[in-house]
Amino acid sequence: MNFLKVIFFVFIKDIKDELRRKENILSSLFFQLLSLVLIHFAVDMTSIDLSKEGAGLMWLIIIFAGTIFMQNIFRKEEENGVFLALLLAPVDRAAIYLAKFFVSFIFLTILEVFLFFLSFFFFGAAVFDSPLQLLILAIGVNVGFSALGTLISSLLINQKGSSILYPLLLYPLLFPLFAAAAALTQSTLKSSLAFSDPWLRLIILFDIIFLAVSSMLFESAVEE
Amino acid sequence: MKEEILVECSHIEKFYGKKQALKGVDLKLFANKITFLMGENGAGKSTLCKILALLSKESNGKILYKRREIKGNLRDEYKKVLGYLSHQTFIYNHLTALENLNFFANLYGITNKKEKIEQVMSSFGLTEYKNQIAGTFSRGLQQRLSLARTLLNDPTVLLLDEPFAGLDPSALYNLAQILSELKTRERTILVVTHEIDDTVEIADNFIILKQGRKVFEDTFYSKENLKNTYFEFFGGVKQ
Amino acid sequence: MILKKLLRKWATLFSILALFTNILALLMVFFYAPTEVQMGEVQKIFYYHVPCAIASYFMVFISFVFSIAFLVKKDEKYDIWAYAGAEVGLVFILCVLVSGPIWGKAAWGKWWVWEPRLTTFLIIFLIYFSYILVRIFGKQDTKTLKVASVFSIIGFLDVPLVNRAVYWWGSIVHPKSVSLEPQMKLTFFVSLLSVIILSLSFLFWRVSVDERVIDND
Amino acid sequence: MISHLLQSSSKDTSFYLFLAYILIGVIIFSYILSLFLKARDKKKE
Repeated sequence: MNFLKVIFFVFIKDIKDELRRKENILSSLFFQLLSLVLIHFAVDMTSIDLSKEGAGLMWLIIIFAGTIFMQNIFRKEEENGVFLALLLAPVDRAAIYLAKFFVSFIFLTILEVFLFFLSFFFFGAAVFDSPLQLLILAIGVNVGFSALGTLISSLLINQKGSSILYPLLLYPLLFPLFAAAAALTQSTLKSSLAFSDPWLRLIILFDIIFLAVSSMLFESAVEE
Repeated sequence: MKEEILVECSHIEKFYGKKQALKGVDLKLFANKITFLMGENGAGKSTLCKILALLSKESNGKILYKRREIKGNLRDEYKKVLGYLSHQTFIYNHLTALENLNFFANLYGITNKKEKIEQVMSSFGLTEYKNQIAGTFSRGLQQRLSLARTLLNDPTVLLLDEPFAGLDPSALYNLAQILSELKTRERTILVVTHEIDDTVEIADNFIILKQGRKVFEDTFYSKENLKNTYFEFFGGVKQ
Repeated sequence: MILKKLLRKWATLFSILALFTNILALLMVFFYAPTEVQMGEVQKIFYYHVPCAIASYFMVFISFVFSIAFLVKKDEKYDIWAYAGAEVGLVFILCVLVSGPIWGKAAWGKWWVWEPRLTTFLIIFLIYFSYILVRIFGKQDTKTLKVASVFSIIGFLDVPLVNRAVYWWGSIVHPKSVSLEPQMKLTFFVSLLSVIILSLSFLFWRVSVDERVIDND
Repeated sequence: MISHLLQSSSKDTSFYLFLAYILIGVIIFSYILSLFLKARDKKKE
């Protein structure tokens, strides 16, 4: 079965299932609003200054909201043991991984756009000063975040204590990505996103390495 | 003419850490035949069935499909003609019956998809439930959808792991009839079960596994004969 | 499975070797190596702090290599080595994370300074502690071994990226390795050798003690 | 003694030197102990 077609079929099925199931996407979107309100009371924050610590705070919320979504990306395969049916089919397993990766990527980007809008509305974050820059940065971060998030989610299918283990395994690995994201958010407001910026190159390197390695490892990770 | 062997596995072993689930099992599945694989729980029946379905990797030993070892791109070719059914239904609860069948038909790259889906749905009485969410189906209905899904790619090798578990008598009889009709047209069917009931009548030959070893293999004469042989190994009350 | 007798032989050999070299190294550190002029005696922590860091990278690399071997060959004996490598590596990471702040306290008066090298080791500790958690959660079933191996691989690949990010993030730089006098160099070489041998003896010993290693009668 | 240990910024650095080596020793020997215990459990098996 042709590789791209398989990715497309699994992708479409997942999107249909996620939209009909709604629990994952709604709970992560809601979580973002919840975190902003909590932070407002916790640190008495009335405005988010993206050029200072506000940026790091935003990415922190995105890590947690993204986790809520990506942790359950294989939940539909756990019901009725459907994951076995995917392994049975004569398809390349990297294609299944990449389809799930694109689903996480799309929804993660939606989460981020929503969060940027919320932070603008509630805290006047200077999101619209350079929206395009932020979007490019978000896409760069989402690739790495979804690549690892999807792989670790697949590792923990039907595993005991998976909901506890998931953040513990994922977060230490994401440190370089989110250090770069926080640093770049602060700098994108002043100067434009230059390719020569070492942080940007770190993000791109991170994305390439973990997308490639994950799709290779997915095959051996899921085999019984 | 000598019956054609579709699937053969030789000296299959499987280790789980120090425990050895399969201790060198040889098995032949003949065309147009239903083989029953029986044994107590933990004899390694399901493990062997999963290995035949390439869902689990054997520690050592070989599997042959039409006398060629299943390796490299033969894996995909074998998977195209493979059907596997277990007590799990492999159904997406949030998709409708049609969406489920459509997805798997796409995955298997079935050419005349529309007719094929219509055909399996009608043969299992699912047409009227076509647009209903699969999660709302009864156990029997889900079993029928699951069987319909398995037969989508017209498999020549059909592996069924405890297919009769949890079915009411009429569904049981129904399934047994379907299987006996299916075995024609160059198909081979393997049924893994640990119960001896009326469904055994449809068997052509049967194999008994005990603690990961094949202890008996023979053609099927009668339910009595099978029961006595079975109890010989598992110390039940003799008829 | 690996022959237990052979392993036991290697473990005892390396343990005896480690005992002597470490005693020699400690003697040299406290009595032979001259005290460094600016930092004073506390600089002598360097002789074990840095070798422990090198040993943990070495052990973690072993775990990385054997994890790949396990995924490719699917033979459990590689997994035993991968687990041992990560566990021994974690022990030496702990040594680094203990001796580092003490040196920091003497040098900068604060117990923890978010300077690049120590922060890197803190994150490596988080990664490999999660590795051990995976093992603890899943006990011995085969899926857990796969999860641990995959995690060991991506964890190892993450380390250089963590390193880069930390260096660009951090402002305070690690005390530059001050130019070492010849005796200092010799002491450092002996202590490095002794720590590496100690890590290898732990590795062989840990593998021989793993319950999956059967006695070859 | 503990409070002295935690806040003292005095320059008697040799104290920290011994503290560091003692703690490293504690970690190394507790691991050796755990290996012994594991070996003993295995022999009992």
